[in-house]
Amino acid sequence: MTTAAPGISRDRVTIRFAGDSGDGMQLTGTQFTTTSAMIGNDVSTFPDFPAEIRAPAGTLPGVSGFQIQFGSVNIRTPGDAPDVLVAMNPAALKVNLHDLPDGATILVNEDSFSESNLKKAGYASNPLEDGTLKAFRVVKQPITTLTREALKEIGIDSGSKDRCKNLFALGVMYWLYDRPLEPTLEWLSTKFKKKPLLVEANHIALKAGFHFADTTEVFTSHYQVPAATHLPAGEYRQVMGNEALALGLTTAAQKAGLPLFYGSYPITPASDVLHHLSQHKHLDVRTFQAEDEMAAVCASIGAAFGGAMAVTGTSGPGVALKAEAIGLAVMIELPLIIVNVQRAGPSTGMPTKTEQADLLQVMFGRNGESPCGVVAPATPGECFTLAIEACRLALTHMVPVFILTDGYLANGAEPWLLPNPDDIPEIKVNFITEGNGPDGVLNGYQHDPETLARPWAIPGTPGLEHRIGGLEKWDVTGHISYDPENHHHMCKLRAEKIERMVVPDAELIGPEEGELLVVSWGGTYGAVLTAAEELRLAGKEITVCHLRYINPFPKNLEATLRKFKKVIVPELNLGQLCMMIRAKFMVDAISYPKVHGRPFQVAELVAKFSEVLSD
Amino acid sequence: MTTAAPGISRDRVTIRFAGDSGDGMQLTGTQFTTTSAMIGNDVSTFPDFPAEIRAPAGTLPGVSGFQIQFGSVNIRTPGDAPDVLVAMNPAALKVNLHDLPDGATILVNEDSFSESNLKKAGYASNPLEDGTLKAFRVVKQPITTLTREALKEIGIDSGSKDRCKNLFALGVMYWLYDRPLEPTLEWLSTKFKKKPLLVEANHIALKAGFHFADTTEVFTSHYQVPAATHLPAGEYRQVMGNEALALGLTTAAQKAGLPLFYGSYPITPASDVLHHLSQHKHLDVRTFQAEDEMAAVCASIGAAFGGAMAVTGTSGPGVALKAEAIGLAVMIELPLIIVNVQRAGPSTGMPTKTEQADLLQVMFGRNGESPCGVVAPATPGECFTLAIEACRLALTHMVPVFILTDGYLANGAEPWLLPNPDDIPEIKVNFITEGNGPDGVLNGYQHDPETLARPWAIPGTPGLEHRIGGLEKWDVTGHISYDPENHHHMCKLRAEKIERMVVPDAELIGPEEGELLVVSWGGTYGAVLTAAEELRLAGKEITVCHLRYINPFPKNLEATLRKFKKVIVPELNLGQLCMMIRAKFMVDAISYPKVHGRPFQVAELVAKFSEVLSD
Amino acid sequence: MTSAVVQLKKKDFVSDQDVRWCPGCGDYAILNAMQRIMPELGVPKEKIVFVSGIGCSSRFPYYMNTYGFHTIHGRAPAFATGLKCTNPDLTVWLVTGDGDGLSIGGNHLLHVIRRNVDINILLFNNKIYGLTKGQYSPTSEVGTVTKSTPLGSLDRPLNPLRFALASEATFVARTYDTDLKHMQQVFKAAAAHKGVSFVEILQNCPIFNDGCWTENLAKKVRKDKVLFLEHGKPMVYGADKNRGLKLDGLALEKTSWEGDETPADVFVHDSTVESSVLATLLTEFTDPIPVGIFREVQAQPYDEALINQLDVAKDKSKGQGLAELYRQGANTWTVE
Amino acid sequence: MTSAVVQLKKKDFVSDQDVRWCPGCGDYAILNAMQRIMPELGVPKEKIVFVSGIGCSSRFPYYMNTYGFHTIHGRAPAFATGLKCTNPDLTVWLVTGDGDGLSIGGNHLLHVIRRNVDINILLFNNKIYGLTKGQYSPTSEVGTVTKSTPLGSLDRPLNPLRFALASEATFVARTYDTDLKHMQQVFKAAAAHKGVSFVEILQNCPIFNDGCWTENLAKKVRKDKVLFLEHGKPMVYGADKNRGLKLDGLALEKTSWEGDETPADVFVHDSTVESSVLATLLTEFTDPIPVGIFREVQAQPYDEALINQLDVAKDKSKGQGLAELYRQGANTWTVE
Ligand SMILES: Cc1ncc(C[n+]2csc(CCOP(=O)(O)OP(=O)(O)O)c2C)c(N)n1
Ligand SMILES: Cc1ncc(C[n+]2csc(CCOP(=O)(O)OP(=O)(O)O)c2C)c(N)n1
Ligand code: SF4
Ligand code: SF4
Ligand SMILES: [Mg+2]
Ligand SMILES: [Mg+2]
Repeated sequence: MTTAAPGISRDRVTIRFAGDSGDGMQLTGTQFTTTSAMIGNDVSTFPDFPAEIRAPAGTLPGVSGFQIQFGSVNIRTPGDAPDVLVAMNPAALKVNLHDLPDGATILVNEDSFSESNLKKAGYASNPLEDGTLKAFRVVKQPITTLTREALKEIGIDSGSKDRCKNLFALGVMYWLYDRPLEPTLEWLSTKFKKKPLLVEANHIALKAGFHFADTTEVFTSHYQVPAATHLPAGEYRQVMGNEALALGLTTAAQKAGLPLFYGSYPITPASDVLHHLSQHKHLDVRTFQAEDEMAAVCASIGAAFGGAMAVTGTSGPGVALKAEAIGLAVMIELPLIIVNVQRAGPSTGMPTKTEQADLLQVMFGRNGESPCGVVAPATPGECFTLAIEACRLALTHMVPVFILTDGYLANGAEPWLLPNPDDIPEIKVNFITEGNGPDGVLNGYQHDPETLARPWAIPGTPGLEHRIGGLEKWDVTGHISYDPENHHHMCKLRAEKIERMVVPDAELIGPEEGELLVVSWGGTYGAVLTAAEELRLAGKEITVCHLRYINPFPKNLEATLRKFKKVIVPELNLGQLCMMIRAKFMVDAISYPKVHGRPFQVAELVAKFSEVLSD
Repeated sequence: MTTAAPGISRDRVTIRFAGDSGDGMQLTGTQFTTTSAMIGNDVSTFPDFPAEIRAPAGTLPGVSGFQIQFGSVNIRTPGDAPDVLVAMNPAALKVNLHDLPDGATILVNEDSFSESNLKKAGYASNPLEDGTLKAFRVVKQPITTLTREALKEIGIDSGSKDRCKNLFALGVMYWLYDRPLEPTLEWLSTKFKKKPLLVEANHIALKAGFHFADTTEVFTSHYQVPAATHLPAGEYRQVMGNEALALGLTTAAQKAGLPLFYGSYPITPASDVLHHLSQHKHLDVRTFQAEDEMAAVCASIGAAFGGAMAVTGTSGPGVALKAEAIGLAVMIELPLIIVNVQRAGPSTGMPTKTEQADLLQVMFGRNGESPCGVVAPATPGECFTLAIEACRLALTHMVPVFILTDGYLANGAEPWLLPNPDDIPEIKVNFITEGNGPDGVLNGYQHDPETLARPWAIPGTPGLEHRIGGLEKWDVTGHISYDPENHHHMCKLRAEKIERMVVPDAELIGPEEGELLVVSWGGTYGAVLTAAEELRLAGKEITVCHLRYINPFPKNLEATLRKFKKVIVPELNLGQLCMMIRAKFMVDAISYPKVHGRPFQVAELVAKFSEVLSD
Repeated sequence: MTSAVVQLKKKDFVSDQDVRWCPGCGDYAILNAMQRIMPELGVPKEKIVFVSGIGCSSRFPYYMNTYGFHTIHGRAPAFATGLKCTNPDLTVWLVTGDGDGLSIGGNHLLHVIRRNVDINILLFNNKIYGLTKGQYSPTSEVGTVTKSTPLGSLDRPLNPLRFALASEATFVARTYDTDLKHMQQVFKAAAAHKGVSFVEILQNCPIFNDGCWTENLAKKVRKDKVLFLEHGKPMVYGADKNRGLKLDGLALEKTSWEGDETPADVFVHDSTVESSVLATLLTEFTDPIPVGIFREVQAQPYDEALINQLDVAKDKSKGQGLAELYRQGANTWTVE
Repeated sequence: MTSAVVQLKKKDFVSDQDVRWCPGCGDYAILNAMQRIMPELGVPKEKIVFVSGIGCSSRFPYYMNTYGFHTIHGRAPAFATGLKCTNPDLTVWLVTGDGDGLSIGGNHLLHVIRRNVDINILLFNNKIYGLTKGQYSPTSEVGTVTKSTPLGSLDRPLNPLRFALASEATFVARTYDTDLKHMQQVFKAAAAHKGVSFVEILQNCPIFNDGCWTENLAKKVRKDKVLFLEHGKPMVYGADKNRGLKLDGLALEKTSWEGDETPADVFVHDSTVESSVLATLLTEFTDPIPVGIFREVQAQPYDEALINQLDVAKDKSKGQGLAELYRQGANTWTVE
């Protein structure tokens, strides 16, 4: 976007708020997003917090950012590069500058460009003056001063006044993109219900920013981004991936008529799932903050043994710690959901950054042959749907199922059409209440011929007293067995259980055969789709096959792969899905690996796909 | 073997001792093996103990077995099926009977076939009388009575007398295969040094067995198995895999001039490595029995940080628990050896049984992209050589390296030509004692251009004080970095370190190109080689490529794979190496998976290879 | 199908599995004691679950004809917690060993105890790793020679009861494998306690650590080397009941007397004091070794408190369901 | 290159890394105290290692210009053990938090303490998970409302010192972030102790648990709510030094008096008694809260004992090398 002509209508815009951790950028971004969504835009967001610890004010590691793409068209990513950057201090400018395209607009809080702040940001001279920003349209305003001025009548301390400056900046942006103030005004009234002075101060700051932009001529024009027309009718809200996941899990348990048990140990970026679920207690959700990840998963397996819809959630390092116990769940054939909100590794890695490098870990990271189901939502909202799907699969086949999301999905948000709970089908549970063997005895490992599920005989059921454990089992009876043939049979049976899962065919976007097939999975969906669309519009033959089910693969995958001359697999890892596809289907798929700790940019995908197409 | 003609010479014989856990079968088998080796036979053994807990005497789960193949030719496996079974009680007979080929000889202790023992073994009628054994040559003798009789003059209690019956049986076997008694007599003298009466009793029992067989005519003939001629000259001993591994680790540390630190938590079948190393203290070996596997690996990494040759050892479930910490070792680029003595999984599985199903776990079982080296010895004796190799690779490249063995290698034994320590090359260590950066500062992540090793600056070195940890590092400086490009670069660099390892080309046994290539790894070596040899003798075109290095693969693997019409990968898992090969080389390798909890039989491999060859 | 509780007998609690401990193992007696008290608890079989980790001791569930879960090494407390949170109605027994419970599982044991989850924990202490064939354990004395410590172990042993007390255990007791009656008493008291019950059982492993408790428990010395604690009773022991413990400053000292009358200064055991100091003091004794109930205080169990929270939340929510949940805390808008 | 120990100053121990704790975090003061005492220890910089787990507190090593190892969550004790066994000459400090040390790391902390590895452990207790943005921790009181416990936490808190005592700690102390002088004293005493030293530091987290210690430590109340333990001195506290503790049976009771003379029945602190009962008793107090050294007894450190074993083994082996090792305990034979 350039701000050349006045009154222009845009079909999509990307903006980024950036400031110090204490500057309230996440709040500002969220408000902009909600308002945009409420006026009918499609939106997608990408919050980018600093590393775990709050750095001292003004430093580079302390910078917090929030990017939003909003539009009247289908918005699938938070945007590659911002049209507008709001930079609340020099550090925020410095950290974000390299992401800006030439001609982008930068709104800076001039007040913060003090000598000491410049130094903290590592600027030798003032970038507002030394020509650093000549490629951009810079709008510098003394936002702090203006905010103080607007609030001079309000009886709160000056620290509290200064903390309102983000709302001033938000007001400016609301004017620039012609957004109503009411949703934010209302939200503020609720949030500070108990502190009326703060409500007033924030209201004034927001309005002041809006009016300031309106009356001064700092921007030559403002923009309209009309409501999107592709969104189905209905009631919407914003939802982030972790919250959608929590809602999905609770829904699944309700639909199965089971209590939900969620055992977890806090870890970035998965903790919010625990936080959300701990607010669902009225729907029989039992959250357990365990002493560590091993206790979390084991408690969940204990709950599964007891007949709960058992879930455990964590991020990659936590999955490593849970591996041994997940192997037990495989062996005892109990339903279990393991949520892995991936983050950048190896080891502690870059814990606040996103990545997809745990796929092979969840596939193979256990001793012995211990197959689990694996599903991967493509968008924040889909975390809801696939959480339900994962529960259905786990309960139907009596197996552990992984849900693989990532930091990008977890914290990203999108408009979510509220489902009608009545439309969501019930989930059948394999409880058994009477002996299924000779003389009414329990055959605990009598497998259903279709699903290969074993019966779920939970403690409390008279007459079905039995013992299970991690030692190999005789098929049918479930007693301990060291028999060679039986072991081979059981290993294959456990693998077959996963193969038997009924999962929908993979969605194909684009022609059903042709030049180039892009196989993607998880949170890269939006970027991959947008890139492919762009290329198709440019006349290229390119199709996307996005996988939401990875173990088992959808049945149509093999045939699909064989219908294209080339196959490329873009992933935020060093080629993990690609390896699985090559091994399984003997298709010479090309890997496009990226481990930057952040989502794909549409542009880099377009470039890579074009290159492969023209090779 | 059939016992048709007298005085026959055999080039290979397989016998199995089986009895109750308390019957001393492991001791008996070991003595037979040692004696055979000492008279020049090549030998290979397979002990098969009952599950972890001692079952009550006389029951099926209490049966303990020990199989030996010995011969004048190259003996690479413990043999498929025993020529002779020694069965000390009905349970031992029942458990082992189905492994016997028609015509095999069974020596049974008639005394133990009491009604109660028959019942414990689940025999409705006496198999010695009901025709069950009609396909076999049964030699039934009242071994208990005969032993008591022989010992009637000795002043020890009758329990102790009865415990000598295994030596009576051993004496019989020594006569049958024309073995000297002296080695065992001497061994007994040392073992019971402090109990002369026991020495005497055991000596008498052994001799009594020998003379009994000599004078009575229970066997129509006895056999000679001449000394092997293919064994290189030198001093030999028997060695089991776990012991060889311990010796190799200690040797490597000495050759690198470092203390050896071994952190471990007991687990079957890896505990013996700890037991052996704890006897190497005089060679600066520090063993640490940790509170759990996580503490074991973390203590080892702490030791590596401190400059030790750090090793941690366990079996599959323990590797699962160590996964998180191994990721840290990858990130901090310190040398670390992880020993995985594989056992049958998943979960607790069949802990005393062998399997190769942890390959993908050690390759991929950690969060994020965290590559490690992987080596796999082919025989018990090779555990020594590859332990040294693994240490060399870890120290040269500053990376974690897995040694994958299994229960079969760990407890199996073979004659081992004692190495001359002086012939083993020293191992260079990357210690740094002065700053390598500007102003004498430490660049902790300055990678060697060839090996990609980083310098090892250990605490205690003046001037090199620095901090490391699990967060992503800037290349060169080693400071914390959240930079996207650097992260991608470092992920690739860590992978490249493994690729840079210089490993020998894979050994090819058979023609260099042709019909069928068998790619095998680890402990299946002997069986695969023997099967292929058998087929080659029968005129088939078949070659074996046995991998001792799995990450990285030997450089000649790819070219080799492409020179054969068909490739088959036999493994004691559901196709793990096969998957890696297919993915990496796009070679449509056929998997021959077997998860029986026991080694391949030569015959089943011959059958499968023939089938593939004639397809 | 319902089960008639009243008629249950010991044999109803014997499972169809062959018992696979070594001949002479102390675990047999413990199993026997447990099977004997089962019918007396008045709990139907199907409501009883035995959970264990890995170890010889952890085979226990296989032999009980109740529900049973032989989990993985050291983690039984976590499994039991999840199970109780799912169904607080169940009577859950947790069987662990000195290795399973205090080595790999120390952390989970600590936390299940401090949470006061309403389960009964039995720690079989044979001061050795039995199942892995004889390595020293966290309760082995310094200098113990085992397969992994040919020159003697270096680590100072833990005292399981002191550990449990520091973990804020509400019920702490000790018994031993050769006293069937005492075991039964202690097990029944543990079962009766609401909240976590922690019981150390001194157990012999004839194969790898034979005689590990004979110093106190050998028939000949037992009377003089064991102190049977009884709430409200003076701390008297000895074959002739003429020895005892009395307070001296912050210590308990041994004392003895002639005649039948117990002196007034012999300390009277009180297992119900809130402070854990007396119990801690008693754990320091090895001669005589105290057995019986060290401590027994009341606190709300975790599982009960959890269910209370659910109930309160349900009440407050006034029947709100999924539809309301989807809107909870969010702004919504409508696309026409 | 050698370093001249005598001339080191506080600034020599300040690393080049920007300190990244929140403004006002108690960790700053602790760092300050540590950097101040460093030169006084007489240990060259290169022989000092700070090892930590994960948490705000565990960032500590980055700010010390010594060797440092920021490991993984909860496992620092194990890393420190391996390091000390490799090089017992090093002075190793272990920094952990209430979550890192008592939640995920409880087992390792227990075992490193019972082994008496010669390291100094600092547990920063802010009763919250700081780094993961505010969930309750094992030291949080029942009913604590956090992100993960909107209706209040249910688990009963652990007392870190009681935990350390039950783990057989040989040195146990407590200090707090707002008393620079006291912290320095305690740190120096910890450093001087041979064997494991365990120090709890009461620390404020202004962001997620502000004021978690104000009940005792707020300037206004501090004098009346803190008891400074000193070995050999009576347990006296209060702004006017006219309050104290005296023994009553097995309990310590509060007492107060008029005038300057401390009554004779005020209990005299003895940190060197072998029994851990007095120290345990003191851990039960929260008003006043005792700080200072609770317990300090001698025992051989694990790392020292390990090296002794190696030495003995070397002596015994009389220079046997690899060639002899290969033959150790085996029959050999010769193939010609
Ligand atoms: C993860 C894991 N590590 C190690 C083991 C091996 N292991 C099984 S039981 C055991 C110790 C058992 O000791 P204890 O708990 O005292 O039980 P006991 O056999 O003495 O009754 C060990 C180390 C295992 N099964 N799993
Ligand atoms: C295996 C693993 N699980 C979880 C986490 C997330 N995590 C990091 S620090 C922490 C708790 C920190 O609390 P505490 O030790 O009290 O330190 P504080 O931040 O309060 O100083 C958690 C749960 C992690 N880093 N690794
Ligand atoms: S090894 Fe010891 S504890 Fe285990 S069953 Fe045998 S006697 Fe009992
Ligand atoms: S979150 Fe709390 S403990 Fe962590 S740095 Fe900030 S103030 Fe300190
Ligand atoms: Mg034990
Ligand atoms: Mg904390």
